[in-house]
Amino acid sequence: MALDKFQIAQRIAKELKDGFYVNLGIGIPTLVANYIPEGMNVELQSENGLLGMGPFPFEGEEDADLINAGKQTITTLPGSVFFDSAMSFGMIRSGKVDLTVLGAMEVSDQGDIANWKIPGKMVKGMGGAMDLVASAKNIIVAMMHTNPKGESKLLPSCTLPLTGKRCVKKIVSDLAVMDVTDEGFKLLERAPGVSVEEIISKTAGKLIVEGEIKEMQF
Amino acid sequence: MALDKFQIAQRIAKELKDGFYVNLGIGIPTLVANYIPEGMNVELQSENGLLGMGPFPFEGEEDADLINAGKQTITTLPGSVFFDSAMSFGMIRSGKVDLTVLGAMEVSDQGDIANWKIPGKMVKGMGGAMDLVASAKNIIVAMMHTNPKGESKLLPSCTLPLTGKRCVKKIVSDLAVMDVTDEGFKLLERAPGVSVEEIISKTAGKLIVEGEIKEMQF
Amino acid sequence: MNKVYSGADQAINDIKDGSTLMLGGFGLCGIPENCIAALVKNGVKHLTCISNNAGVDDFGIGLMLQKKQVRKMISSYVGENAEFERQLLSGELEVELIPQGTLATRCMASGYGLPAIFTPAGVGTEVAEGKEVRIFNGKEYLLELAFDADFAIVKAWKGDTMGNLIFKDTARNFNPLMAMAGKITIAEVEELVQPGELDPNQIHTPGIYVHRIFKGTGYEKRIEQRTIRKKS
Amino acid sequence: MNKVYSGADQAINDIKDGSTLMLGGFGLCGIPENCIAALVKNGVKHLTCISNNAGVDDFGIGLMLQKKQVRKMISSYVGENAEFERQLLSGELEVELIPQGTLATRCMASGYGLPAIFTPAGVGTEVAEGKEVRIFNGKEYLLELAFDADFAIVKAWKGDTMGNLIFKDTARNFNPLMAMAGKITIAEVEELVQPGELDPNQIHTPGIYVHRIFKGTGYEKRIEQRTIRKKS
Repeated sequence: MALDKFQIAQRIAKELKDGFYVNLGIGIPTLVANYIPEGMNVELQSENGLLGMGPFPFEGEEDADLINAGKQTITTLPGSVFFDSAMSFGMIRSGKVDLTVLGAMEVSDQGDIANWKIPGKMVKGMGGAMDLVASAKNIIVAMMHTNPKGESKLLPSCTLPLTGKRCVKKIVSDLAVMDVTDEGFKLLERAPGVSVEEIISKTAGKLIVEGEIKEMQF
Repeated sequence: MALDKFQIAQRIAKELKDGFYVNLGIGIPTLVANYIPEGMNVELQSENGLLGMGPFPFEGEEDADLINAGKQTITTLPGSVFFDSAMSFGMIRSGKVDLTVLGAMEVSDQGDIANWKIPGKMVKGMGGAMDLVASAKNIIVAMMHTNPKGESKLLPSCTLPLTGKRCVKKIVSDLAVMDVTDEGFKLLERAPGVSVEEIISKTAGKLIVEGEIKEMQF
Repeated sequence: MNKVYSGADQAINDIKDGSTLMLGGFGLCGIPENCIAALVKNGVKHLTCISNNAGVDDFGIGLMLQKKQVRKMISSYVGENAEFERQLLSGELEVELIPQGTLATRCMASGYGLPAIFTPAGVGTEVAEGKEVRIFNGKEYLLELAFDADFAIVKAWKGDTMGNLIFKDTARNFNPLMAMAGKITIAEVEELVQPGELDPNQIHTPGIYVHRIFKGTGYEKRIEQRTIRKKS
Repeated sequence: MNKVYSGADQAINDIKDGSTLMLGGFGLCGIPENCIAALVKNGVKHLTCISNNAGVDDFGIGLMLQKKQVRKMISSYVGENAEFERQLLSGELEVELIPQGTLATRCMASGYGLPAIFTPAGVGTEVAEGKEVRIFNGKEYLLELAFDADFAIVKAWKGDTMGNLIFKDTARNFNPLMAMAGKITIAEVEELVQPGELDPNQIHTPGIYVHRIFKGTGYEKRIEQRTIRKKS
């Protein structure tokens, strides 16, 4: 069965390592924070100027001066630091952030990503997404494998305006875990109960399937 | 009579205006701080990372963590700020420092300055001088008109390696106050008792003398 | 040299029609509420506003949009604003979208006297159109110019009468960067103190960058996305 | 992920012959005394040292020069050091002089992911030789590349176990800039505290830039130019 958004987040959390500095985008990526293994030290960076982001505040303890990049009220953990937006993107551009997780509308089998603009619709802006994808050492995309019409979002090339080129390293969808390699998407794991055939049929871009593809472990 | 170094500093102090941020180089320029008019608000910038430099500390109150760009122990005044070296030169390069006063070995009538290197001698380095001269809106050079051999230090072009090109705006020497114009040095004032003829004879670069040249007032 | 102004009305009084303004803040966090209110009251028009966001319909820069005071917005993200969308679609308003890190760094570059930066953000996208691309260590970068503004308007937590500023939490965001990039920088602060009351080691924006300062009043500090958790 | 080291010997233990080191400090102010002593004891050689100054004969980097551990110095000012002069004239030591603001900004550029900067410092001088000159707004600038180092070694006043650093007075200088530019950054601090003990608004160097931290001991803090005034 296809994963729900919580399971996608849970699977991505398995990519975390002790000592990682991580930037989590809005949507499913935000949920990854709930699955950081006990005892593992992972620091969350919020590009509006915070390292050491904590959970949402208890009711009545919200502080308008303390928000994340999604403009949500948050808290900080011991050892947190505030900085300005230039230093924030400085640490992103200089590769100090170990992992960036973000959503996508489309990803190409070259690792291009489109997630900011749909022609004909009001464009809200790229925010920090273009900086993040152009800079991160390691980018994981959290996404649904297909759009609501059932069309593949993993394409030979993106049809929407790009956010960044050749930057996505790994994709965790509701159906599969894939690396993005020089030769295309490489299938690594499938969602429990989802067949390799289904993944192939729902992947429009080049998909490499080699050997036995195991089910994801949680 | 030619000015001594204290009088040069005193004359330069007359160029200060209320609210000025000023960087004073090592040597005669440092002495300018002693002649800031009572009640005038002038903030001294030290390029090692301080705005709001105060006088030397009283004996026993020296702090090794608190020095100026000449590595001298100093104090701070109320409202002072510490910052790193990049921000320090940032405010210099972006023209926020209103006036820079520094010494020179040679100045050309085009406003070139040489003050860091003598061929054949051990080169100690330019420190912050090249940044300062390339960036400052307003540079006053404090210098002796001639070298110990009696040779002019105000030249048609510098013989020593340059610190910066076309940057000096004004010179206060022991003999005269001069602007640096597109046409050359323009004599503005002479030291008390020093003749225009003496200044002309000791200025190797082009010197413009127009009208009556008044004696400096202190 | 007195930098202290009586309030927002006096501090923004000489801003003329057609000026370019930088306004600090991220979303509604750390925005110069007092100056925005004074600009709305004053009615100055045809403004170019450089700000990461454009406020919401009835708060922040949204208030200036309602009064049609803004000709052009330069931002990284302009969602959450229906009036903005209407003006944009009708052609009354122009918008230039810039990656957030590029926006921040171009402000900083101005305050650091760096005329341009190279950034990888936007390489291979429509943001790169017409821009110089240059390769350093095998990676492509865009040349982006520093930018300044006629006026930078920022909000700080504490400030002293010499213009030294301290920001609080994530309300810092673009404020110290824009403070460095204004030909004239206006700072509104929650607490205005005398020189020497702020720790000189802990000042975020040195007063040399700030031309006018005043104590703001009545901060609403509206929250855009109130997210909470239950006590268990 | 433990960043806390027992002391300088352990923190610098894997620095190999031929490494490039950045060392914070201005003159003798804010230099990493403990790490320098450990490097002298350890005897590692053929080092390239990037530091604004080269210490004095018997303190700071001067101690490493005495032991002939340095192959090349990259600095803005290297006076006050007779042994330095001797080695330079004899050809044992190479020196590259860089304008101070350029040195500082090239370190910062590295930590900000900016591959190069444009600066007016050195235009028209021998520093410009072989460098690209570019005109922005009618003014000439040199293209200067960001630089990093195998190890950045800095001295802070306070730090926490996550690597967050606070500097004191003018001992800040190059330290936070170099801290951002080290492939591995080692920080020695006068006071090492637990996470949460430092005010998150007041940290100069976020721990993300710092890989190793230890509590230094026995700081001599030698004064180079003791200048005083008399009580009147």
